[in-house]
Amino acid sequence: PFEKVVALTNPEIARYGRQLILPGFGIQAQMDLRNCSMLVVGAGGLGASCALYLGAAGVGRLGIVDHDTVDISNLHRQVIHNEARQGMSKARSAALSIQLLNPHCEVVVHELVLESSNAQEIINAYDIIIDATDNVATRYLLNDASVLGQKPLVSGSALRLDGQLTIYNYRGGPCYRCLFPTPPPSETVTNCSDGGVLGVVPGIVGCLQALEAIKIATGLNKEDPPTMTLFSANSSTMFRTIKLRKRKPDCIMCGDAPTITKLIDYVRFCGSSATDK
Amino acid sequence: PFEKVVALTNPEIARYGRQLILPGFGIQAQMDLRNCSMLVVGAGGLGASCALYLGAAGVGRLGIVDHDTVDISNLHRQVIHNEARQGMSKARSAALSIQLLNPHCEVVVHELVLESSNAQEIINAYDIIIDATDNVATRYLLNDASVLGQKPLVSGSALRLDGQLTIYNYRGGPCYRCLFPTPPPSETVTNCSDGGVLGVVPGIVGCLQALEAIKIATGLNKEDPPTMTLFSANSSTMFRTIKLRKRKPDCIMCGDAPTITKLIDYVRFCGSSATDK
Amino acid sequence: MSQSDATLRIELQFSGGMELLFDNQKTIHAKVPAFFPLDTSAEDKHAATIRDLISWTASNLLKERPELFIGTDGSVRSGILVLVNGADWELEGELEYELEDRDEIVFISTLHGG
Amino acid sequence: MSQSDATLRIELQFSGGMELLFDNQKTIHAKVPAFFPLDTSAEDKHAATIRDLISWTASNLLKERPELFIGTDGSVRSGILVLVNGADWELEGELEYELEDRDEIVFISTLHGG
Ligand SMILES: [Zn+2]
Ligand SMILES: [Zn+2]
Repeated sequence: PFEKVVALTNPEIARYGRQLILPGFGIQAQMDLRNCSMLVVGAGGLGASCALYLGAAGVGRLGIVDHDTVDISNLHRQVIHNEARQGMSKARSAALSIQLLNPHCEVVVHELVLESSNAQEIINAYDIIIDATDNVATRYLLNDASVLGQKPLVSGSALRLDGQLTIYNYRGGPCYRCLFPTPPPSETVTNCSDGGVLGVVPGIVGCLQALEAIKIATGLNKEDPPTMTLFSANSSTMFRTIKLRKRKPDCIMCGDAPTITKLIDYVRFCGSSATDK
Repeated sequence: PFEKVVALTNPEIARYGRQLILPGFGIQAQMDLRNCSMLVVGAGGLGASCALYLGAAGVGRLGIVDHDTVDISNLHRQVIHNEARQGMSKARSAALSIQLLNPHCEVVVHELVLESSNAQEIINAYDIIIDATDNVATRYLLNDASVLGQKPLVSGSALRLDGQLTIYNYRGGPCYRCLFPTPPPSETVTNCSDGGVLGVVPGIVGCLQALEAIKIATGLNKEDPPTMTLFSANSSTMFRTIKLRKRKPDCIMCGDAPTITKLIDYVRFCGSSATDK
Repeated sequence: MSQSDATLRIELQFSGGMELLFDNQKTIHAKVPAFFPLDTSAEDKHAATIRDLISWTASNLLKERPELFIGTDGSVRSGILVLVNGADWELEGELEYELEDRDEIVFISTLHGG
Repeated sequence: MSQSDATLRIELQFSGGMELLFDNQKTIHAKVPAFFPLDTSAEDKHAATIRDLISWTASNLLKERPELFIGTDGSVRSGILVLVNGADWELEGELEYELEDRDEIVFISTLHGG
């Protein structure tokens, strides 16, 4: 079990000094981070920057889920790994980098494919869930498990020159199914391996996911309505924030009378699996 | 001297595959990066993410300027360093991390304080200059040297929960002095050591600096008018893009009849030095 | 001006890959008929809605593969989010929203990569 | 309504640390006099400009240390950028820009940290 503390140690105070003197953050927010556990699902392009900055910031326990191993073609964007770690489990490589940066962060390695049989138990053990995955099936799985486990879900995605960021299942906002009740036709789904991606694009989205998770943990975003942030690297206005619907009372997952009450078969539901690449 | 190439090697093709298949990027843009040299001034909060993503992306030569050494209180935001490197030169630590990630990137370490006596020669040796510094005097110095050397300057800054991003001296846009002819009163200037900063904020701005430098090197931003991007981590609309003035014909630095034709004494001009912390 | 000539100036935007279906255009300034159905003999004309805009866009602007844009029920296919003047269309009435002159309508394909 | 009562609704925003001088408010919806100078006996009133807004803001809204907001020439101090409806004020006439009802004026302190 994750043990909470009532005070920071002196080494922690030295390390986090620039956040401790930050107006509107300070010792209380730093304690909130220390006593928070977060799960980063995916140690790829999004997870790389997200997990590095969460580990550095002072999150008490950080879980990393990835079943894949480091490949040379990952390294243009997955800066948490390095060349010597080719073939190593991405979850372990990410954990190693975080430990070198900040040994105060307890990193839990989940070297597995997240699926209906194991997801709920893992998700229930964390306070905030971060969707840094690369496929539709896992996105629905994470949504449903987060709704069932009553966890906020910080969802990021990136492809080519574009990125998207949303917090689902949080403070009366929508879940993923409120926006997208049915999965997209599989021929419309492109991953970074097939569509390509400029490396720094998931880097930017992953940093923003880390920020949103920190804001949830510390209450910095108390008053915000549900939004989606759109990023487009080749537009002259790169970012756009759009106002989203609230939770839909008739959503089959998070609505007033949900018909889904446990995890389903997401591979069948989406017509594609989590390990299609 | 920096040697340009006419083709990528097979290991480079394997590494940058996701960018090579990217529509609107591809082999030509990857070659442009390979044949470009960039100078990142500052290996702190901004330089950490900026240099990591530029090194990963395939920039041929990357210079890193920093005179400082790694301190434990840097590590909540300067994720390119790590705990074992306390006391090591930040420029060397950054170079080490980039080499572990991508040995194809030639990293040049400039372990020094950039000042009037050495800046022009260093800047003239690079194609694109990135201002990732933390003080007013160096910002004016970099501006003036970039104008004199006719180099685009990708300027980022971060403090507390806010960040700012602008490209100066580029395609008819303004230089720093067009916007700010005189330095701010020194009592209004706060650095991250005194004002505090949430670690991921410079992480986000540094990633955006890397992106802008990549866009300049590859021509992705050909049509963009001059803008400044404002970031505010605790606003519900986090990003705002504003339209900037063009180059001012009466600017004493980049105008039609400039009165500054070589670097001046920036410590005296700004009333503060580059090594004040 | 008769009903059949009236048009609305609509700024259509495409993002998240949608633009690839529209000849890589991220923005199209379109003149959209103000009343539907277009058949001039139709007696029961109604003011243009987003439902009409979707089929009009598919017929007049789409360059390829309509099944990647339209769904089975006259709406967009699953996985496309529509924005009306910067807000989720669900806040504006979804398919039944009546277009106004100078509206900005955005079609975003959701991304799943990481 | 007489000239001396007329006001303009101006949305003032503060960022980059400027808000610290205004009681940590990032946005203030202000009713700004439409004509200056304020002295009711003045014969030579002119429509409110940004120059007037700066001194009015300093007198009426600023909570502390005016020297961190105003410069020596009636403008803002060095290192503050002013935006008029989202654009650099230099594009709009700088100090001489005449305010309009519902304008949004932003004061940004430039940041130097990294
Ligand atoms: Zn729902
Ligand atoms: Zn200039």
